[in-house]
Amino acid sequence: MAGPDRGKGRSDAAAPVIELRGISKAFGPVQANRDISLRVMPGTIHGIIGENGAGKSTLMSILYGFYKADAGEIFISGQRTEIHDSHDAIRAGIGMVFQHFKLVENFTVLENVILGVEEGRLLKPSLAKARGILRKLAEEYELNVDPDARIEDLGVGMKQRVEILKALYRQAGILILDEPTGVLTPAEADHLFRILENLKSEGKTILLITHKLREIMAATDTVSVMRRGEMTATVRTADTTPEALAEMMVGRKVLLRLDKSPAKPGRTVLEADNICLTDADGVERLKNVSLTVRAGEILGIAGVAGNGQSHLLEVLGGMRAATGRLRMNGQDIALTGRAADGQARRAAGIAHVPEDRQREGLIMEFHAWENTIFGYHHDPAWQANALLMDNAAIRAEAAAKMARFDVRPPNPDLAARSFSGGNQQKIVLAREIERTPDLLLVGQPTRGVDIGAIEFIHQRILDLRDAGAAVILVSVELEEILSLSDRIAVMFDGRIMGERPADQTDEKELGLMMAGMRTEAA
Amino acid sequence: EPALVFDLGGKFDKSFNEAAHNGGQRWANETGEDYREIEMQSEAQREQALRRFAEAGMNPIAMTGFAFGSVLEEVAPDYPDTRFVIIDAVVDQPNVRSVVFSEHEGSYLVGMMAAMASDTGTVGFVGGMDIPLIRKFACGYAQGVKAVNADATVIQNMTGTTPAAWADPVKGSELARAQIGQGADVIYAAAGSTGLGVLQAAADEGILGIGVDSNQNYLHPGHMLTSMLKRVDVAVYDAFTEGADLAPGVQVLGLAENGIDYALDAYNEDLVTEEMIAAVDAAKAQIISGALVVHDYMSDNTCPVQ
Amino acid sequence: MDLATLLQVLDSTVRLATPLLLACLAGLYSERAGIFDIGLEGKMLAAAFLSAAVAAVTGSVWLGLGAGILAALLMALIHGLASITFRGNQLISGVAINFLAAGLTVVIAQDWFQQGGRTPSLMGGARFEAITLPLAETLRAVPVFGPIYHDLISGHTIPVYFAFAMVPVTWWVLFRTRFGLRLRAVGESPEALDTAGVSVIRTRYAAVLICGVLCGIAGAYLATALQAGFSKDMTAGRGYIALAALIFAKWRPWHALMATMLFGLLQAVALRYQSLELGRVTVPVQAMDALPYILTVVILAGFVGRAIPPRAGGEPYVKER
Amino acid sequence: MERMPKWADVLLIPLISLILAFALSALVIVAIGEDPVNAVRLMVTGALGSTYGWGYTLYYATNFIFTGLAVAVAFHARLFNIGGEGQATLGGLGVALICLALPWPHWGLALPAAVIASALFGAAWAAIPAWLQATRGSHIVITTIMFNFIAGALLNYMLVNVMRPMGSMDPATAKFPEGTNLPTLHEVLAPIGINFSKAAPANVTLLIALAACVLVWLLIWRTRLGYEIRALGQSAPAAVYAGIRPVRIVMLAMLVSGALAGMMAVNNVMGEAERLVLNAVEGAGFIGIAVALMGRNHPFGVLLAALLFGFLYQGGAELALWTSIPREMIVVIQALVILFTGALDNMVRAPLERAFMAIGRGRG
Ligand SMILES: Nc1ncnc2c1ncn2[C@@H]1O[C@H](COP(=O)(O)OP(=O)(O)OP(=O)(O)O)[C@@H](O)[C@H]1O
Ligand SMILES: Nc1ncnc2c1ncn2[C@@H]1O[C@H](COP(=O)(O)OP(=O)(O)OP(=O)(O)O)[C@@H](O)[C@H]1O
Ligand SMILES: [Mg+2]
Ligand SMILES: [Mg+2]
Repeated sequence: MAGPDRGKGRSDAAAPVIELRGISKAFGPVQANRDISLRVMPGTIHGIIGENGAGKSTLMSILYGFYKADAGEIFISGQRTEIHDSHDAIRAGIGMVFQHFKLVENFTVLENVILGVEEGRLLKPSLAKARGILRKLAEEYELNVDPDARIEDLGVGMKQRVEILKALYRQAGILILDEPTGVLTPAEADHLFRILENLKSEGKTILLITHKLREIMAATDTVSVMRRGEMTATVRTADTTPEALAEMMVGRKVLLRLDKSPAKPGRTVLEADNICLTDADGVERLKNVSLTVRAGEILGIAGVAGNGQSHLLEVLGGMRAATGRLRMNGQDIALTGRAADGQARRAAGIAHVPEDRQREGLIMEFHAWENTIFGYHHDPAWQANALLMDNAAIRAEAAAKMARFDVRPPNPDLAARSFSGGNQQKIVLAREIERTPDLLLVGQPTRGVDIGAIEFIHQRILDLRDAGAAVILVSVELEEILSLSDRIAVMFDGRIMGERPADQTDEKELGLMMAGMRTEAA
Repeated sequence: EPALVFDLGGKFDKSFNEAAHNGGQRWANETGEDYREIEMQSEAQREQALRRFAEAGMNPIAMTGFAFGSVLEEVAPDYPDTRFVIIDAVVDQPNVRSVVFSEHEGSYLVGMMAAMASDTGTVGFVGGMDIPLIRKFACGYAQGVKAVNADATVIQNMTGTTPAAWADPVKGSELARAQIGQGADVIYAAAGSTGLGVLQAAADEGILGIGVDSNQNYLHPGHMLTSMLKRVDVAVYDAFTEGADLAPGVQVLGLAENGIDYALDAYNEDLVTEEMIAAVDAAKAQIISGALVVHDYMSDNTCPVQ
Repeated sequence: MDLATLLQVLDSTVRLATPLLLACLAGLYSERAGIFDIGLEGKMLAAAFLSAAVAAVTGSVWLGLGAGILAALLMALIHGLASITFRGNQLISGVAINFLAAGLTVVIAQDWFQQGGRTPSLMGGARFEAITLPLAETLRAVPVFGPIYHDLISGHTIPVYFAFAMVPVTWWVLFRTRFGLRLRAVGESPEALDTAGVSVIRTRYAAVLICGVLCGIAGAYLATALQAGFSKDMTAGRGYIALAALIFAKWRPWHALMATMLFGLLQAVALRYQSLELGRVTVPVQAMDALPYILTVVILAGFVGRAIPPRAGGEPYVKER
Repeated sequence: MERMPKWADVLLIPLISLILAFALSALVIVAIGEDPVNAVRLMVTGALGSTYGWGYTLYYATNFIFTGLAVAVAFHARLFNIGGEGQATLGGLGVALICLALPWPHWGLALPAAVIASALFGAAWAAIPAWLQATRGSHIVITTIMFNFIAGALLNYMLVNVMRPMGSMDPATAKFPEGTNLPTLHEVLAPIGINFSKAAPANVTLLIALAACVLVWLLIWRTRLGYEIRALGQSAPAAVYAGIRPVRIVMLAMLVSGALAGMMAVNNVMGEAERLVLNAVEGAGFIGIAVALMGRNHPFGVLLAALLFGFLYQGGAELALWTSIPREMIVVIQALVILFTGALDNMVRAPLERAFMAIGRGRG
């Protein structure tokens, strides 16, 4: 049951509505939060920024009772509050919209909203009551959703609304939103921010988590910065600048431009014509995508997450069947059937650094040395004879590769799981780049990677380009796209919206295209 | 020290195996000596059980059931100094005694009683595994029924085609219910512990059951017409008594040898009329004297009556 | 086939379908809550044993029933401990429970009663008696309906009526109550339930324990109603058939009734006829024995309407990656 | 950073689980009024105290090596094959058909033929569940359970209606011809001066089982196929990324698994019974699960676990003979081993992991 109107932020302005003291949380060997303290004032929008893996989600999940902190205290409206589970958090007036939605896919909106706060043992009265309240909330906050729709039939924007409605239905005075805009178009994001303003004017407190500086500057009153599990600073938004925030986020001056020589594009390496893809659920993911890449250039593909970039990369890498036409070095390449798998692509000279190294790029339980041939395990060089593999040779070569790519520790006998994210990524890169492919596909090369490794990885990609390889780079980080690419294509809703030379465009123009707006080249 | 090996139905099937068990117990009680016993859990265990006992020096080793036949054929030559007794099958080895019974004779007698006790003129038979041996029971039974009432109907069902048919009381009771549905008011169960289900259903539905092998009259007093006794206990008792130097060869036990009989005791005396006893005892005498020959199904795999 | 024979076959179908139905509904609660359960067989077996043992000793079938439920609950608790608390593999836990029951029942029965792993036969009040519904005799003469009422509907034991009543009850609980909503939610998306402030662990334990209770009744029915006592392995694969029926029913209560009746009918026919003459072809009894399993495979293969299990089924709920 | 040293994972955890399982079993034995120490003594002398005991122990172990390897190979591809029982049943059918089809002159010829037949039949029985899993996503656990029952019905039909010799009441095939009788360990060991019991059924198939261990080890850790099986087992998306075709690997892993389970029939049908009877597998397919879990899916571990279970089986049979502890006691032990090493793994693992982390921190 939703509690009384606690945490509505009616207390005097000096007292924080949320105060965290000394929160720590470890996941096995990973220290996700270390001795974190935070004060949030009532009736404000408080931003929390930090790089991937900084521990933002973990901290918020602790506040919401989803995880249990190893140490630390929580005060709500000045009162020490034990939050053992989400039930306690809800009672304390906290609502949370998770980065990955927590909805029951085959329930209706209504059923999802009442789950956990039903009135009595029977559903009928609860559903009737919820229907009324939902209608009111919808009017109040421009949050229209069909209460009888099944979640699985809704788009991401709608699902997010349901999550917000869930929180409001529970009369949350404190609303946590974890990276709410990652899956939204700029227009949807704008709508969301209007709602947040609205809620703030009602006296509610909002915690907004993001790593997008622009959103922080535009929407928040106060901002806290997290780095590697620690809270490094809390400042008033009006008193700071994006540059300063960026510096706090990564812990040193951020480089803005890579030292990059101009591209010398050569012959055409890859031509894709009218690639179309419909996934297992019948959703069209790629709609007539066509592009070309030439030797010695980097083609960046920008877009809001979920607009087809990942699928495109998977199609090019042979992980999914699609229709259309693909030519590599002038040769046709199968897009469906047996010859359309990763083995065939590798044979054609395509190397692929996948978006999710832990799920796809590596076998986490394999030794590093086994991982250094993953995908190339059919190479005759690794065979001792017709039947058996030459493990000694693989191990020796792995050690050398790891040394060249500065993988730490350089021990090929450790399981991939035991390396940090950045070093895992280096293992993948070493494997793919050292094949000197004609074409390198790279997805989110620096997601969750520390800043030192980012520079190293960027440099390797540029080196490969300078050695004459073609590169297709997919990243949701516009800055990364802008600093690495020679040409930039923008994807929206499974289509390529347009293409720009990197030195003739900027974030603003790309942002418009990412929102589905066609702009003519300047 | 003798040993006794039971077949799949288990030592306490209240029927065939239990009869053997009783024989062993009687011997143990009378002599104060001990014997070893084991129950089979699966087909594949038979050989190990026989060998284990032979290895351990058990002698004689008795086993219940035709299913040991082919295994014994194999094992017996390996242990020439051990005597084996097999019941219900003939194994031609110098150190084996094969005991077979004239079940058709006893079945004939209980068939007569069934026909006399039946009001509907329809009686039932539920057999265990569908093998010639059980058909021998059925055929003897049917002959007895027809001898009393030539117009009677005998409904016959077999439970299955594998040894599992000896241990499926649910199926037994469903078959019995089906026969009752067709009008049967006396049912003869010759099916090991499957028969327990048959007799249970008969008692539940208020008709009469006829037990087999052991005296099963006590199971459902008032609902058990009689039991066809097959004195497996006697066979086992005799074998144990004769001990390590029992005479091999084939032993046929019938009415004449008291190896077969029908049961009359306190549990069924109210159900069995004077007239029944007179008729059955007369037939028994005739069979013993050879004046009446009950056809043995196994002699030619056919039955003169249905 | 005349009406009387048909009624007899159907009558026997009802008797044989009852344990399947109870076990199937038991599995439905558990699997709808995301806990796969291939241990239905073991729970039934444990219940069959303890119910028969206690009924034999006390002479009261109701005490026996209680004991049977207790035995199945114990097994359910082990499954809960393994798959909820210790987040183990639910399939392996189910396999272990089946073996545990198969072994323990015989070991204990042998020690307790010295009858080769059986209990003594149950008599009188130690068994469920068939009950005659009101007016069964009076209406018997009415054509068609009379025999149906008298032979088919009337004259079963209490657990049979209970099992049939559980079908609408289960439907109602699942789709019309708060508990049902939460139970279905935890099987689809435990994190949604967790973040809605409801304990995943408690909800799942509740489901697993209900499963235990129903399996307990199923087992007690086998030993104290369908038969008169416990014998080794007396469930004879019924737990697996119930599981098959559950998949066949796509985890829905009314479909579960249909599926278990179908499988019960197959058993009834296979029990009664050694082989079935269908026109020219003779279907051997082994084919009828195997039919439930074959049908299940066909359903699983998705050629006849795909069975989609609860989405979080089989996976322990783990927050830490 | 590792949470736990490897030796703890492969040795300490199974050992603790085993101790827990045995401790509970001992409790059960005490509860039924028997003496566990005496029980152990009986089991040890019965199973290991004579060449006769060893002969049965090794005979059972041979069965369990095959079924254990079968479960282990499938498990490397994260396929839980509970169908060993059915696959071994079909293997038996294959052996019986081949042994009875030809007048084999010498076992040396019959043996390879039987190995091939049993492997083919076993693999064929695994193929359908595998194919349904690979292409239709039908859960292999459920389909293999169903196939166990279907195999039972099929064998029943074959023995009752097709293969039973004329005039026999037994639902079993005829005796296999002389030329197919495999040498027992007695005959194998006699030339090197060891007098092994003549009565025990352990036979040359044991050597095939040992060879299978080595081959499976090579397959899993030394070949491309093994690499791909393990990769798919660890991460299906990664396998797709690497161009490993899941359908192919699922099929191959299950075919190998089914073939191994089927080959058990060479031991029990051809080596021991020398004819095919109902339920010849006697639950060995299920014991394979316990064996693979105990052996951590490693062929060497499987070998050790199979010996352990061989010992338990022979020892348990002896127990049933000389005490009033029923043979089902082994089933209880088996259940507890599966429960502790499989389902309650975390109960043992979590505290150990914490302990090792604490030690690690203390040192660091
Ligand atoms: N459930 C979990 N189990 C194990 N480790 C986790 C879990 N959740 C997070 N981590 C680890 O804890 C660290 C912090 O993760 P967290 O998700 O809090 O970061 P974040 O700042 O939200 O990152 P992002 O911007 O990518 O969402 C990371 O190293 C992550 O891998
Ligand atoms: N214990 C069980 N009871 C009933 N059905 C089960 C059980 N376990 C598995 N199934 C069956 O397994 C199938 C789905 O299994 P599973 O959940 O492993 O697939 P999945 O992991 O969702 O596969 P994918 O993600 O590749 O689609 C269903 O068809 C279901 O019928
Ligand atoms: Mg996050
Ligand atoms: Mg799944």
